[in-house]
Amino acid sequence: MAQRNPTLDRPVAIDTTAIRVREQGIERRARFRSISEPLGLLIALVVLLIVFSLLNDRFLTIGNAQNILTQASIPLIIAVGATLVILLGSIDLSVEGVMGAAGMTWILLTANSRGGEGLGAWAWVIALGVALLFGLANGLIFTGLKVPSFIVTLGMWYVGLGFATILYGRDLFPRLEDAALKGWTSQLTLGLPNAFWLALLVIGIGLAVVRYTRVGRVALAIGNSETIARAAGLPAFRVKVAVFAIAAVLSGLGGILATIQLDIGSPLVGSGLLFIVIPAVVIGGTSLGGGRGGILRTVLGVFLLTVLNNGLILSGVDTSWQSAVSGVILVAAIVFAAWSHRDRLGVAK
Amino acid sequence: MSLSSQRGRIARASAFAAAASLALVGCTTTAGSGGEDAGPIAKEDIVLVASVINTANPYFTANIEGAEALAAELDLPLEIVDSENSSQTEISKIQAILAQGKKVVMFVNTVASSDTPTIVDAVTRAGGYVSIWWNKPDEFEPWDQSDNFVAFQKHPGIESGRCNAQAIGDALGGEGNVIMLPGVADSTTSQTRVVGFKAELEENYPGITILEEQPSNWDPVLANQNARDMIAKYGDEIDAVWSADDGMQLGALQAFEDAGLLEQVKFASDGLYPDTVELMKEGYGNNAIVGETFHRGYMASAIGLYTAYLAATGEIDPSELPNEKRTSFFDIKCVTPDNLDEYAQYDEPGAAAAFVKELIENGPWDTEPATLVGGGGPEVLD
Amino acid sequence: MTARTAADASARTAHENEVTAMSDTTPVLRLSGISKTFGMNKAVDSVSFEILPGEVIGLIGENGAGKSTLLKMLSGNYRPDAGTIEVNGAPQTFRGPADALRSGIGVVHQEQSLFTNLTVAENIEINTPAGRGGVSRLGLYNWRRLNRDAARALELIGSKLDPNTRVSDLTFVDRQMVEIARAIRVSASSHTPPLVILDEPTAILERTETEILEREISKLRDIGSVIFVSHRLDEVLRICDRVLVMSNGRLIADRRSRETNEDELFRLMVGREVHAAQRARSSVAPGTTPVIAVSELARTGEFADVSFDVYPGRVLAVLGTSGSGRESLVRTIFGAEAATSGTVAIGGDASARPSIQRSVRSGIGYLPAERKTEGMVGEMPADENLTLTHPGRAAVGPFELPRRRRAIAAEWFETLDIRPRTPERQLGEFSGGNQQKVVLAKWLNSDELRALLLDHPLRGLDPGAAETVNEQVRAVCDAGTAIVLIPDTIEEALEIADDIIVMRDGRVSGRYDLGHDDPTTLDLLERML
Amino acid sequence: MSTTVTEATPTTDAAPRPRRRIPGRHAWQAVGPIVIFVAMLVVVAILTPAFIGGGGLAIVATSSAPILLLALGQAMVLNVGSIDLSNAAIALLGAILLALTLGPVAGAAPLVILLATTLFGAVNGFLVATFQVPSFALTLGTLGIFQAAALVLSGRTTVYVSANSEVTSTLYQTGIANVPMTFWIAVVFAVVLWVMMRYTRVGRGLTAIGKNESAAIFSAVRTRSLKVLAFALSGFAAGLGSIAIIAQAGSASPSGLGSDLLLPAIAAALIGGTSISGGVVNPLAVIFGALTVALVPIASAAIGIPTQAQSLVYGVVIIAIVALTMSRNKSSIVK
Repeated sequence: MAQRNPTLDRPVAIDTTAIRVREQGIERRARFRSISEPLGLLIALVVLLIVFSLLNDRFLTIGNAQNILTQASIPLIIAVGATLVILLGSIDLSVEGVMGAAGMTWILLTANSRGGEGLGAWAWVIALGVALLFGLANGLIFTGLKVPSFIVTLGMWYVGLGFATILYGRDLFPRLEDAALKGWTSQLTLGLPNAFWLALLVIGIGLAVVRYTRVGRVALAIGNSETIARAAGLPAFRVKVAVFAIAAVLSGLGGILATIQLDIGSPLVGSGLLFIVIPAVVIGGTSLGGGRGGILRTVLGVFLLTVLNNGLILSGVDTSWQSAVSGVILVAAIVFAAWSHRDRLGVAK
Repeated sequence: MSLSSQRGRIARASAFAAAASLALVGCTTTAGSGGEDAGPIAKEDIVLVASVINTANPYFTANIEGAEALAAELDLPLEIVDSENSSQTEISKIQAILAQGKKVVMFVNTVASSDTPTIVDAVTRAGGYVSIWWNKPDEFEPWDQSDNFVAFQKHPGIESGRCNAQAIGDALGGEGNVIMLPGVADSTTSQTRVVGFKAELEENYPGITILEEQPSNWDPVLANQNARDMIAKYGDEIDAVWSADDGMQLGALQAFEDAGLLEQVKFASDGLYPDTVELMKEGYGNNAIVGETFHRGYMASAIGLYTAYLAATGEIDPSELPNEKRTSFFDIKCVTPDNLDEYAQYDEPGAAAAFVKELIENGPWDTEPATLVGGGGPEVLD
Repeated sequence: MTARTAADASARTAHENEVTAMSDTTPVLRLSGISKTFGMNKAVDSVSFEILPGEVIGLIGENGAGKSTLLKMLSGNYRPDAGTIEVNGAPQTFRGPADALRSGIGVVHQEQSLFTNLTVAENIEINTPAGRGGVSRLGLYNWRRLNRDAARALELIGSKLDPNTRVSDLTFVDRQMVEIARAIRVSASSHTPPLVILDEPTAILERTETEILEREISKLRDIGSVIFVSHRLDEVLRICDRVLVMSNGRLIADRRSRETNEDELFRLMVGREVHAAQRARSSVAPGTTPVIAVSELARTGEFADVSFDVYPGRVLAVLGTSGSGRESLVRTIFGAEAATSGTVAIGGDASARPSIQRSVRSGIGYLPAERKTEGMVGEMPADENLTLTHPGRAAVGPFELPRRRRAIAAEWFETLDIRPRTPERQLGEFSGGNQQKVVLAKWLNSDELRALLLDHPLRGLDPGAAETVNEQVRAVCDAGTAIVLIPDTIEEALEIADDIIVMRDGRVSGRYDLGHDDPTTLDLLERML
Repeated sequence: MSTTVTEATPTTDAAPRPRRRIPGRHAWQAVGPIVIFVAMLVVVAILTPAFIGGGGLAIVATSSAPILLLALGQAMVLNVGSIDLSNAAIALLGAILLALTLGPVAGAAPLVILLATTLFGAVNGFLVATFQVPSFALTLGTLGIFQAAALVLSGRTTVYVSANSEVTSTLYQTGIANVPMTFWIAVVFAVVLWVMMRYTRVGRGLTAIGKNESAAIFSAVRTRSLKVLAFALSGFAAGLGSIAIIAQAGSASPSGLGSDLLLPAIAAALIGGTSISGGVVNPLAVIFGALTVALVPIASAAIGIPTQAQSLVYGVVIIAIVALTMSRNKSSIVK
């Protein structure tokens, strides 16, 4: 049939053992890396726990553990959404705006000190619906108009704050008057704060979305290479919009919980959260370039930051220096995590 | 290099140059109006301006309310500046209003002390009149500037701190531990309150220990978090909580309620927000709130604007005023659950309008409950 | 007539019932008068041909001949302006890649199109429609089903990969198998014979890997048909039953493999004869200082104890399989990877820590195998790429004069016949061969180039382009530059090298000075394995 | 290719494509920010003629100066594919240092501060380049450190320039066309950067890093030094920013003027056509990005948009502007 190259007429027995052995080495290294990174983070977290408990024996008490869990809950919930967005290779800066908008919508529709009966469950639906609209707007403008997500969500942050400010009007802080909900977030069920149970549920759903749904898998694919994803005919448009919608709904949920936790409605209810959530995702090792990372790592990142914050206060570090200490620890942690990845050809963004 | 792209480059460059020079020419030809103009302003030319730090806080919305009441009473147009928590935005927006050539009478609740010189300078150049509230550099006194910087006004922070300290000291019977939640660390308003609070404890309540200070940036959310961490740190050692304003106190209260400690902890703070009034009335948390200071945002803006208005219309001559009427401290009232009812009248609907009427009648320095109690220089511990 | 040959050929291995089916001679694919125009450019000009079940067709042509455009129409990425595509006798209009897949046409792209962060199974199944029989229902994944279906597709092509492995953990050949499994995935479940299009699958495979792939391709013959696109003419002849030659958008020849040879195909493609210039070889004159002297160089996990010298005006080819560590060796010499021990001396100046900066300052150049990611800045104009390392007279102090830069670029474009002559265009828009020439010119623009390290310089180039690059390398070499070459094939080494070293498992397993040694392909191959 | 990433399209076998130069697309990239700025001005002028008549433009230019300076520094960092979240904190720290030192060392103080802030930036760059950590996380960490330094050095209070304030204040009080020198310094800095990006080896190297860092490494571009340089430039720009802040306010405090410049400066850089993923920057267009960012809140107040809606309008306008000025093609990937 086909003309054969004379020199190769004799069948050559190919011994690929050497190649295989080397490849297994690469494989092992790759696996080690995927484990070592969260492991480094875990070690950092444990070290922090040990240091802080040595500095203050109140640190390692059940009360403080519950406190930390309560404080971590809202960042955890929002960080699940932020992780999904960052896995796409995009970013969502609108967190605080959406929190304000959803939180304000919710409290004004729930029994509050400004009056009104409250819509009960509908308040949740409508508030999360508002958040969803923000998410859809983020996703559609980003995907449809091809405006970088950084700028779309930055703008949407202001839009959310503006929306909340308009709702707030010129009145008093609306105080929560629904007795069943007052303090709900930090009340304990089976020893854990309610908000943390909710966070666990969201984390669980988040993990399932990444592992078991088309949206999650296609999001990973897009994060890996959008060019290939499009060439393969994957529904990139829909998935991107869906991910932004999910993230915004989770921000909205965070906004409602923050409002419950604070007991009053404020457009600025989310203040400072963006700079906990995104660093947590990044420290967790989810790549800002997309496609690499995961929700469990983000959970570690959130705990690292929450524990750091709590521990600095408990160990009595001078307040002026707290941001410096946490900055130094942050830098040390990421340098430590990146140490084994250093390479002459390493490209860091 | 192909001709077409060369041409493209030239086109681009020239478009750039054209646009840039357009902008420049715009600057050169349009700028330069609004020089010095110290004389009185005809009433019909005046625009009232009230500048607030943000619009998502009851105190600042009350500022706006007072400005609106005064504008209605004087029948003058009013513009509101929302600084959106940013010094830059504040200054830019104020300058934008000045740029329209209006004769402004202005009240500014400054975002940061360091904004004051810039704002005063801009208003002076535009021939307007301004009263600054709450924050200014200590050495930047109105009498060293011009008549256009009519007055700097505030409620004394030391007095506020002392008032709160007394309430907490008495409620604890002179013995116990207190945590403090100051505002933004570098705010003089917060700092003077802290100074007053500490001085009062030291002088009259030596049995009370300050466990810790956690600046909480005037932010209820941060105050809530910090309070949670303090609860974890000190548990039931905490007997009282002081906050530099009621917003932060609202956040702290919820943290203690969640921890089930509300019944045994006493709170004191500054501002007596209407939200706080409600809580005190209902005896929230075993009468948790033991002390407050009373002052109202609408009073501040009305006093500030009216002082500037009087200067603008020539009814007062700032250069002839004594120093305490240029840098002025207005009375605040110590409020306890017992005398709470006396202040309910100031939160009735129409209270702002009523205050404004009295203000116009009695002048800026003699209107109850915010009468002039001191001034003439930076606030110092007496 | 062609049909008969193909049927005969496949009958040897096909099942009985399939033979019956094939004797219907309904072509798997029939193209009639397919055309596609971009602007003024007629990329594909009324191409017609048929492929029968079980047939392996070779498709060759120079870059720009229209192969890619044709394939993109078959894969549903482009729609033809004119003509019809029939699959298994039914006319088809592909609205997108999914349509093409559904009708049984699967493409294995030349650049791998796998999601490295997903598993093998997902990559294989990613395009299967949701819902009925799909792996996801209502947006939910059924991993068991996913893995089972993927395993079945892998089994069909005789691969034993674990569907649950992450692609990033796979070797290159294994990834290629995943691509093929994905290409036949749809037809595997619908039991229609698939048509697999392999777009230069061997371009970056090593010899041994190519062997594995060739075996896999012949297995595909049992279940469907194949279009095989390659620049390696020997391979095409070895693997394919029939070869189609494209030039300027037209199908200009249809040859049975056994009735043609490499020279004819080359002539058809390029339009001229092969320049069969054999190098005159000599041994190194005694006393010559080596340009690069590598001494007991090692890098943990890659290679160890490697020593050799490279002399001016000589080509040293380094042979080895993908596990031999030869790429890493060359990158270590250049300074891109860190050496664990040993030294590299450049012009007698030895260093234990070679760095890219030092190498380049000493007159070394390196042409990376990964041209797009390492060799060039695709979004930067060609002229800026060209002067990025050695600006020559374009640099005046810290400044760079655009006019002079363009002049330098224009000269190189002329010298190396880089087309089109638009140096201000982004380099990414040039064809592979021309890109490679610009990357080469980037190093040649040095006033004192002493050695050039070439890592698979001909990878992905069509024979015509490969020949010009090769000629240029020879010219540089003859002008006194030392060359270290990692060739794609043993033949390439034998053709151009003066010295050959063979590596196996990170160590030197053979040395030849072609001035007096005359190793055969088989000798070299045995040293490699 | 502003703010888009075009993944390399396989061209090995592609026909040499006809030059797809949609007329004006390139020009629009450069001129877009200017056109948008001018268009907005026209709208404002029609709605509120007094704004333009009263020197509104000069005010916009004045308040854009610190934003512009930080945006230029940020643009340099964005151009190499990184981000500097700490530059506003560096500017604030620099302002506090300047306020503290102007008294004792007078005219030398600005130089000392520029040196210090440049060094801060360089340290950021050094850490990013050497340890190969994501700049986003790293500069977030150093942001905390700079903030704390500002808090501690200022003694948690407003620091006033005690003496020699004329060294800096003249920069604010004198000007050309009623626009203070602080703005013109920023413009000159932009022009210098533009020349650097366009006509120097360093500029070429920076762009190469932004577009393809691996290829830059293999082309012997000094990628590490250049990254350090990009961050150092950001620090230098922040230093100029701190001079502008002191010139305007005569004092500095950890939460005062300049404490909220990070996001406006990033927005200004992006509106000025800088690509968030690197490799595309035009410092001259960034000028108009900064002017636009400064114009929006001022204009929305001037044309009488209700106070509480202004933040909403700001957000919408920022998105709309970028949507309008961005050039994009069908195959480009936007992240």
